[in-house]
Amino acid sequence: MTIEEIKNSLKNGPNDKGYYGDFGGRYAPEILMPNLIELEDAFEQAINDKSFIDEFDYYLKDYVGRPNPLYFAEQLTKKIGGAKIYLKSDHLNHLGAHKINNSLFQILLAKYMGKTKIYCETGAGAHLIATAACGARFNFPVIGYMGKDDIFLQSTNVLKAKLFGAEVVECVDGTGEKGVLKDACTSVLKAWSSDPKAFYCCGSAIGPHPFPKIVQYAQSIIGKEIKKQILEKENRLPDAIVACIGGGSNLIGCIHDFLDDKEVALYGVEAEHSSALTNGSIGIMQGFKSFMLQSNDGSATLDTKSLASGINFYSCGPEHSYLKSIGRVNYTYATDEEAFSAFQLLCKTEGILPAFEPSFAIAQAIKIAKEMDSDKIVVINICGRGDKDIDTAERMLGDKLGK
Amino acid sequence: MTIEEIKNSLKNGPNDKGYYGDFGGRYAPEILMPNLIELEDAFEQAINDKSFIDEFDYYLKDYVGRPNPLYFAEQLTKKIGGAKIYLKSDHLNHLGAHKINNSLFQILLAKYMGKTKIYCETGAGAHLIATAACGARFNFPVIGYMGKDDIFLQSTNVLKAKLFGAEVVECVDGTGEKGVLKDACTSVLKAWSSDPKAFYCCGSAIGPHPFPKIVQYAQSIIGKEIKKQILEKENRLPDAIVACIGGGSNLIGCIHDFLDDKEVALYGVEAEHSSALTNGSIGIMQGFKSFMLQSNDGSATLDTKSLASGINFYSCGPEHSYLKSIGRVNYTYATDEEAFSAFQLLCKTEGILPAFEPSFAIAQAIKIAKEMDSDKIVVINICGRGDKDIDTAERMLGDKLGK
Amino acid sequence: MINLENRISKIFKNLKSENKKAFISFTTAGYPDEDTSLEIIKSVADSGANIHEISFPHAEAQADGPIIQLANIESIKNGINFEKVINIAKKSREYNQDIGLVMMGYLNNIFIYGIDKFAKEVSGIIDAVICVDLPEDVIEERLLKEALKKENIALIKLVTPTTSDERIQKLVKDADGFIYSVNVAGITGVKSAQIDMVNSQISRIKKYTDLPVVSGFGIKTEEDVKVFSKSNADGIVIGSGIVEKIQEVSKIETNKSKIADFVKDFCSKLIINLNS
Amino acid sequence: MINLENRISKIFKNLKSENKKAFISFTTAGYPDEDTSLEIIKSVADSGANIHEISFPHAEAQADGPIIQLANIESIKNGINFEKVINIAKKSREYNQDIGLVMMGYLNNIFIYGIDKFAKEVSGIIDAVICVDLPEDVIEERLLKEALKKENIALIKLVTPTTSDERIQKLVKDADGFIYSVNVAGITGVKSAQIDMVNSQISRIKKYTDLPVVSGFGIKTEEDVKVFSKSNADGIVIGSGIVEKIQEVSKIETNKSKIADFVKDFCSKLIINLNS
Ligand SMILES: Cc1ncc(COP(=O)(O)O)c(C=O)c1O
Ligand SMILES: Cc1ncc(COP(=O)(O)O)c(C=O)c1O
Repeated sequence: MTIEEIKNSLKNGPNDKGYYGDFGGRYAPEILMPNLIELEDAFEQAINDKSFIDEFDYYLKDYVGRPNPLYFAEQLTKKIGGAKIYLKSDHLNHLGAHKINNSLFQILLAKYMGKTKIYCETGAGAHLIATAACGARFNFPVIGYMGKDDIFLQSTNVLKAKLFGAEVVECVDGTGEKGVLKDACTSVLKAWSSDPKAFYCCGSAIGPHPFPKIVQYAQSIIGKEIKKQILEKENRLPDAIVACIGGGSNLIGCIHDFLDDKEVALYGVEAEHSSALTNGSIGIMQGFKSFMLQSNDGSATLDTKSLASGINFYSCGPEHSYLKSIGRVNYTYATDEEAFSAFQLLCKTEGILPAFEPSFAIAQAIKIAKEMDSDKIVVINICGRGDKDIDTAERMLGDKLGK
Repeated sequence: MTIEEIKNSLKNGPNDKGYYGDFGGRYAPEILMPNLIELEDAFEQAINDKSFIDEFDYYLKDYVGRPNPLYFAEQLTKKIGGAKIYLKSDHLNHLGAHKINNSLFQILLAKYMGKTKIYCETGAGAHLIATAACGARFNFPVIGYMGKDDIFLQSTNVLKAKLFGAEVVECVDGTGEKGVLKDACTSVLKAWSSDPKAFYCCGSAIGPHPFPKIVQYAQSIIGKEIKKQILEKENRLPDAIVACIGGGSNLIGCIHDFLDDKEVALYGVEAEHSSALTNGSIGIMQGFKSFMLQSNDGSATLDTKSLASGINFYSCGPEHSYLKSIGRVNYTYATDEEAFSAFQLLCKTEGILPAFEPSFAIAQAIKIAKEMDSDKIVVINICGRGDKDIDTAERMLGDKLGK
Repeated sequence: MINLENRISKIFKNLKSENKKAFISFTTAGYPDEDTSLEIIKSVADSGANIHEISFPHAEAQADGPIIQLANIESIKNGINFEKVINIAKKSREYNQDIGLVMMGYLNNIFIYGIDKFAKEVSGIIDAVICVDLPEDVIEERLLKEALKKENIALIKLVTPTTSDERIQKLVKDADGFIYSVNVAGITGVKSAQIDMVNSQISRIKKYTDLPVVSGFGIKTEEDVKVFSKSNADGIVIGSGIVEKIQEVSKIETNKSKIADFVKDFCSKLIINLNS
Repeated sequence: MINLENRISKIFKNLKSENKKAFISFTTAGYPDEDTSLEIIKSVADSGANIHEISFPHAEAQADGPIIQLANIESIKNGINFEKVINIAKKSREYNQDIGLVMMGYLNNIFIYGIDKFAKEVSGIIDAVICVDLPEDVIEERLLKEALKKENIALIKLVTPTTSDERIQKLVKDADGFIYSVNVAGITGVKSAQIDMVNSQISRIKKYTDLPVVSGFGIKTEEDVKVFSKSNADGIVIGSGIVEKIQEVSKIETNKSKIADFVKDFCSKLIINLNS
């Protein structure tokens, strides 16, 4: 690359104030500022410390089970009748989702910083169990914040977290009646404010700087593997990469290494009723500036809804708002119905049970693959397995499920 | 190896009649004999066909996600304070258990033989979902036989199998009131007898010849990986390998490649109340001769019981009876309480949620590791993940689970 | 000691001379209870059955359908065991010296009892043994065959729809007594046998052996028997059909001899249908 | 146009000359409803409060504890919005020209409303703005500061227990109005402030600035006020303490002016405790 290209690379991440173009930043209360700065410094130091990176790589391999396969979905490809479809298998990671890449990284960072206690927030519970497990592994107490409704919907993840020794705190909105991911985010920031010596392990590419960057860094292993694997298998880059987006960690993880490869089309798929990038406006909440679904005067988020708890989020990571603003990534959404059909289709054609979250990506990938020639290549990130979702699937299918 | 050593190798498997010493054989009704012979021939042909083996290897890598890590359990090792403990991570396989190694192999064999329909039996449901998934992947209808009680206990696996498009048939004993794995085994043999053109995908190293050999062959990938990985990590073989045993597929898979390495102690751990190898007598049922828990006159099996459905089996694969008879493998059992403690310990120390089945192996491994010096090495096969077992764990822990 | 081999040969020879087929009944020892099951065998003998199969129950019977399987489980629950079954056979023989008696079941019982001990114990009592899970290449096949041979007891071979001609040749080579032609693929008492296929299978067998060939599985009702009276079999086996009747009657009747009489009447009717 | 900067300076200058501390009250605009919240502000002004913080509610308030958070949510549910809050500020100013008025809340409302538009709109009305999530290195800090400066409105800086001396120096460098010293690590209304730590934090601040320093978070009751009357702060902020009282009284009382009177009485008592 020329110096000019390096300078213009989309991979350069945020500026020194944490901005991706107009987005991101560090809109944090003063109480957290010293922590965020300490974290930023430690992060920069850690990623330039070979022994730290070696340790991360070691556990990615031996604990998470990476690299996971880039699997050619031959049956699905045949069924759709267009581009060749490959599946990146983050569902095969330890604990069944991409979240562990990030939890592992941040827990190692907490260790590096000499922290002694971990806070985290969670939506579907995937980040909770990943953080609880890594916490157990590295001897940290973990306190997870989770919305009241999500605790109910994803009770098995709560159970797993407790088996790993974590404590789970129920979060509600101001009314005390309901609580989802955004309430967990607000609650955990409050808890961290009250206990600033602790480490806050943020679950997606959101929050005040440097969290979006840290999470992007940790998750970029996905895209690095995709690149290596597709070159091995096809000797060229894919034509499109598709991933779902809630906060945006699995998506940024998939695509970061391809941002400068302009020939690769990139797709981020939100849930219809939480599609901040398509239907939101720019706002500042929970520490960052990004597109969000908010009330007219910016006092509150709008209620969101999705079949998939993990992408039921009113906003998205700031880097995505930036990538939307410059047109590098195509952001779109799928409906619950489309996602649920895609979910069933992958089960039936490939014997792979995706989580509901990546089912939104599958739905979109099917649409685009259908229109592409058979010599084209589409990669879908299967960022989680669907074990957590089968009770809901059963309820939805009822008698159609068969004997 | 000298010719003498090759001749005397314990890896030579059964003789041409399917006997391992006195055990095994093919005690099948005449209706199945032609099928079994056809299967045996096809198996021998397939494993000598490079393209078949290449296909198996390809899907082991890209679909199952092998090789899975041989993970050094540093925290557990510290906690126990004896030998170094390594965990073989078959829990990271697609669908979370070792069973898929075998299902994949047999489904490929069914394809190789031009079969068009698959039957299988299942206990905990791990073999069912693995077979259902591979069936979906290779376009076979799958009909799974499962005991009435197991259907109730492992309902999520039933659901998964149905999402993969499989049909599940409830099996009971003669009374029609209850049904467990042995009833599924009898039922599937009957179903196959009625439809001998179909392929029977047997879930463990049991049944009439050539099933024990086929299953051993497919599962031996586990031990081959252990050998390669431990040599890479420690530059020597382990001092002991420990695995649980129900039918004995994960155990034989782990140890087969080490049978001639006399310096490696091998342990098979049954559940206390289904410990055929410790407390059983020699008998012939369901097509093979082996140790089994049976009534005095051999008319019936005894009732067995285990926290872990997957090892709640009245008998064991014939190769294990042979290995017991010659003293090569140490067969022992753990109690439900010991296994449950081991289960919790692994959760808390390593952030790994094992299935109840391998928890019996962990319990035994802890006992032996404690007595060994710190320069010794023990490998435990974590042959499945515990997602399926957490509801039971919750019930057992009650208030002790914490917030 | 009576020459047992001769008893079965004699039965078929006599039937042949009368141009009749053998009627082979099958009941489960110990069902509905030990005593009644003995009475039933006696009354079946009285009904004129030529050969009777005494099934020794097994809980994991691989070849038995729901009717016989239920009888197996019930009799095991009621305390039958292999020793008691041998006793029933003994008493049956005491009661009737003409009927051919066959013990039928799964190898494990004989294996646990001891092959040689078993052969000696049933010597002079039974005429043949059918072992469902004993193909020719397991060790015990030869051991049992030889032990039985010493006592003039035949080890009966089964031929099924999946058995190739090549296999039939191998099977019949050292067969004894009669050949059991299994009419349907699968388990007892479920599918109905198709006369055409039955006949062609029996023809296949008869190409390679002069032994009598009996036809079993899927023959249950008086109607079935009428149809199969026209087959080329030398005898037919009625198993689930009889056991089902015993199940029905013992639900409403507890008196042993009344149950036995009921079974006798049923068999008598079948026998009339077979050779009319 | 009144020189607003002077109003806050004047307040502190006057208090200093009397050796008194500023009493700074805090209520949530729109709580328990729009009209009542205005009446409350008026009566707080009547009670003799020196400065009043009008909180504009935000549903995801990161620094607010359960008491204020509930008030936020309730007032949003009851239809308050940022425009209406500005209106309340205007009417408050019409009613009383002496009290210092501060608008306090989260950046997003101002950002959405438009920074310049906001500054112009509240010009001559309010004297200062506190923005919880507006550290010095985000773009809007400078933008808002400059827009407000044009209208003689101060952008208040917060110092917390985690703020290092180095950071304090940076923060106070271009601060205005007063410094808000946050007494406890965490959110409002939960932990109690410890006088020793409060004093030492204020001393740390005073090393680097001559601006008045007010002390907030963790001061709720008359007792607390008595204790903090002996602190080295130039004023104290009572937030959750007042909002909690409003919550209590509005559960049993719906008459606006009665609620307002009740709050006035409570503040009066606190003020007496503060400067006695
Ligand atoms: C399986 C899975 N996929 C996707 C997501 C969405 O997160 P992100 O957008 O950060 O990848 C979650 C969040 O919980 C998840 O659990
Ligand atoms: C996770 C797991 N482990 C072990 C077993 C026991 O089988 P085997 O003894 O054949 O390995 C099972 C069987 O279902 C299982 O599901």
